[in-house]
Amino acid sequence: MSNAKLATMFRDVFGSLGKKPATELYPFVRTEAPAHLRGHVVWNSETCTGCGLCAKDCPSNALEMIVVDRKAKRFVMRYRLDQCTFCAQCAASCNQDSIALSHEQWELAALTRDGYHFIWGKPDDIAEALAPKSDNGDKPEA
Amino acid sequence: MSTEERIAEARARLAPFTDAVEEAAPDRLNAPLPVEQLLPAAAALIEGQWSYLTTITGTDLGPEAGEFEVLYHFSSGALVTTVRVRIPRDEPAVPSVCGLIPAASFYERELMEMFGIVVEGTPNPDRLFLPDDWPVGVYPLRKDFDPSEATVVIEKDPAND
Amino acid sequence: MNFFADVIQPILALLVFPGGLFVLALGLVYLWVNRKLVARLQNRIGPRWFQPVADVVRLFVKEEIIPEDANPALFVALPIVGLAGVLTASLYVPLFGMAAPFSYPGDLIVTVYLLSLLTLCIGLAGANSTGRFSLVGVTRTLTQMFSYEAPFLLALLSPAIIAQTWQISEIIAYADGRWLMFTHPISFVIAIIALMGKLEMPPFDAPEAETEIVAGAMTEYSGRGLALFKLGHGAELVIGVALVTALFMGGTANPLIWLAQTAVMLLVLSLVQVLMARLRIDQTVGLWWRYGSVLAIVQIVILIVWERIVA
Amino acid sequence: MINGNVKPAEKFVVPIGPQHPALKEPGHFELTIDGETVTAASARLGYAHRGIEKGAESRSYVQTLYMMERVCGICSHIHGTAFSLVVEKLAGVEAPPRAQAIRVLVAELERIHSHLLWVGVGAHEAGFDALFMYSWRDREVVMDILEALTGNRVNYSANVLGGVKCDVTPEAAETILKGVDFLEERARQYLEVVQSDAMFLRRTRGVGTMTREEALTLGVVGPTARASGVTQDLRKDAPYAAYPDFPINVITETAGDLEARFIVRVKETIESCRIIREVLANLPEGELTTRMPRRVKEGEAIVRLEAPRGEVFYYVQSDGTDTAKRVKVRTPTIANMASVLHLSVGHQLADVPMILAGIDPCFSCNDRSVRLTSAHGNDVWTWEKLRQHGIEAYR
Repeated sequence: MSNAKLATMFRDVFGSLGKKPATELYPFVRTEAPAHLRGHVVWNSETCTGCGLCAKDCPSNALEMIVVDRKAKRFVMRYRLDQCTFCAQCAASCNQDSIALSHEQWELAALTRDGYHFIWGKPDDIAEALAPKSDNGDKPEA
Repeated sequence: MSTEERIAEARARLAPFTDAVEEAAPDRLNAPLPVEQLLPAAAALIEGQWSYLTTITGTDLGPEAGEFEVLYHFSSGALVTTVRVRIPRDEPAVPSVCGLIPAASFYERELMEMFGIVVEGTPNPDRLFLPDDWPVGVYPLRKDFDPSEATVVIEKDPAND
Repeated sequence: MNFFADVIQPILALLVFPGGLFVLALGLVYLWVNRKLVARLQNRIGPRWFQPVADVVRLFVKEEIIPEDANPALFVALPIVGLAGVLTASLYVPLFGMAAPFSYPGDLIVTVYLLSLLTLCIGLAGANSTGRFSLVGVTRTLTQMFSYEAPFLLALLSPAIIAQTWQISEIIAYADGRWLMFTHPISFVIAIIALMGKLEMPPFDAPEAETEIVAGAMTEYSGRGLALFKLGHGAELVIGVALVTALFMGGTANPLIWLAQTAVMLLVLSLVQVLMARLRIDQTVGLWWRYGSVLAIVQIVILIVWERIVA
Repeated sequence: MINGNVKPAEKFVVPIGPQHPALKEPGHFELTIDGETVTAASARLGYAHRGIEKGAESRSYVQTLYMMERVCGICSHIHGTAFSLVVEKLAGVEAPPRAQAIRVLVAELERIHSHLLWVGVGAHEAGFDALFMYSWRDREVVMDILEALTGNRVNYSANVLGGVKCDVTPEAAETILKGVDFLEERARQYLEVVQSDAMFLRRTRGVGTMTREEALTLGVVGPTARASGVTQDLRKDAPYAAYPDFPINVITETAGDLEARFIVRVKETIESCRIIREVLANLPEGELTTRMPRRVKEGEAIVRLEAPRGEVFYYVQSDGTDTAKRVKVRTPTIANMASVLHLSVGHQLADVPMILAGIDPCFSCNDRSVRLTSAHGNDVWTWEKLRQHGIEAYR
């Protein structure tokens, strides 16, 4: 071992004594998430055309598009946060850019699943979509 | 050695066994062979460590076709030479290549448990991936695999407590 | 007969100060300092001050699981015996800058062997619990003990020879103000490194190498037994550091200086600990027998020759 | 199992895993030891088997892409890229040059991440925690870069079929370059450490030595093979994505021991830094995605990629629908696993975790059924019941 030396990391190690630890004090000190972070799904009902590609492509079946009335643009989106893998395929599949992933809502841990089930849409659309068997002829799409 | 030269070399090595070597892609050769010729062909391909066995892929052609196809992928540089062996579904067996390529043991174990193909003469026929209590005779990668057959039995083994 | 001096004082010394509770508490503090220093040297934040205390409390509260094949009495008794050994050793070592409460000719040898009692108990405990990892750990613990024990004793022998006594208090009286670490540098270095071996600190942590044998001999210990071993380990750290400090760093001092001395010592231990990769057990043994013992003997020979020439 | 009575005449078997501090992932090894020397070794895998190959037969290509990213937690990008490339090949579509360059960029960042992680794990197995802590501290830098670039720290999901999702803005390039400079400087420092630290060399030099002949016979891949002097790197042998435009230097060592494996990986980190700079300096302009048909025409395709751990092999058969007929994944770890069993024999027990770590094993890559354990004795779960349970639990 001709080139062997003892304590090759001395500079790093000794230097750290006077340095601030690299540990992030997460819950006490929050750093801002980068702008491209993939967090909670955000749906824009105004621009949505109800094509359902997002739900079709979702690898974890976290999204469900219920079309109440396509002509009147009455759509209901069901989102299961606990199934979502935050892959952003829905955003990539959407031709209208109606879906985005938030970089602000990412601290999503909770003790129960209660808050993880979202139904988005206008209140009467939701009521109609969730009513057992709509009678206006439109079948809810899976 | 360029890929063209490698293709010529692979054809030359496989010439004694088949002349049906086809170029499936610029960097890929297919060599359908009868099962008896698998071992000599593999030996010819790896001779002098010209290529190595990348993996063994089992495919189920379906109950209607009544056959499995086992693909042995040999890589040499950018070229992949696939030796394709078809075997009947009701009596699926291939000879082990472990005598030539010891590293094939894991691939053969996977083939055995996933497709139920008998690999004759493989050094270790134990299960590799599937749980110990996976039911015997249920092969998950077969096309007619019925998930309900795979009941999961959890036995309480006093020795393991 | 003075009742207080003859009865109460020894009992207090044994149970509260400087032995007993005080050593246990100080042991936990030193363990924390060690962990914190290691963490800071690795640019981490390290545990908060109460972490070792919390660990021990938690372990005491936990259910103790005794392996089926182990002898339950032995399983329970060994940690107690080991801890008792260490606490007894604390009575002969000057702690906190004060003279040791007990002293008699030859107490240095007794102290060193009382300290080894803990290692022996851990070894026996591991062998008793019959787990695979424990058994490998035991062979390693004992092998390591046989390798560092001789150099450690030889290293402590050099102050003893120069002071011409086996009694700690007398060696200290001789060492007072002389700082033997400068006149006996080889012994000092060997004593520190052997102490690390005794405490199973990296690079000598092969007996409890977590990536190989989980926790070595103590693998099967969970609740109270593990807590006692932990306490014993802390106390051993205090006593070992105090012993080396007293012998090589100018004898007894006032409590503040003693704290500073031991803190420096802990820093050195932590630095070495951080900078080294773990040695395999065969390498440990080789290191000690090939270099450690030989160097310690060389130091003693130098001392004796020096004595003869000076005398 | 652990508390068996051991009689002196019996073979003394030390089980490592499925839960063991040396393995951060589940795998089971049985080592027969004599004193401290290993005399036999066997392996049992599958504890993280998730049936991904079967799962791929019932999902659309788009959905499978994300499942493939989860073959491995550390090299998720390479699996995503491999699947995208193989499906693009089947469909006769080629992703635009900018997308290919970004794929390379993320792949090289991922390589730095993986190698730094491995240096830490390897050092930890040797009880050298300072190197472990520092290399993992520095790994945070590359993870932050990846998070800023792709949106997540581990499952980057940078790929879509036919391109990539994330773009590199000039400002982002600036940040990446700064981080890469820091990482290169650190990697050079680690190279110094793994080459010269006397205590660490005692644990790595001459340990787990694999000759070139053995390496070729055992069919090892990636840095493990390159440390034994096998010049094999698919980025050079069969360049994919944008590697034809950004040629790499293959790094090899001849010693074949653990030290060589450390050196190869750290040097590859430095090489990756160079490639990243080159990609950023010559990033082609243009679209990020191209149109990708949902149904892929009938056929089969093979793609081989160089993951941080070695060769990744993807074989996909399509039958003209939007679902694959057969997907075969061969990960580098399974190719290297045989070498661990071979090399362990004759070594000290203390060296086995290091030899195992030496190939950078990834068990989740390796195992690609569901098991539910119940504390109440025998319990039979049918798949239907299990599915029902899953549905209930996630309602």
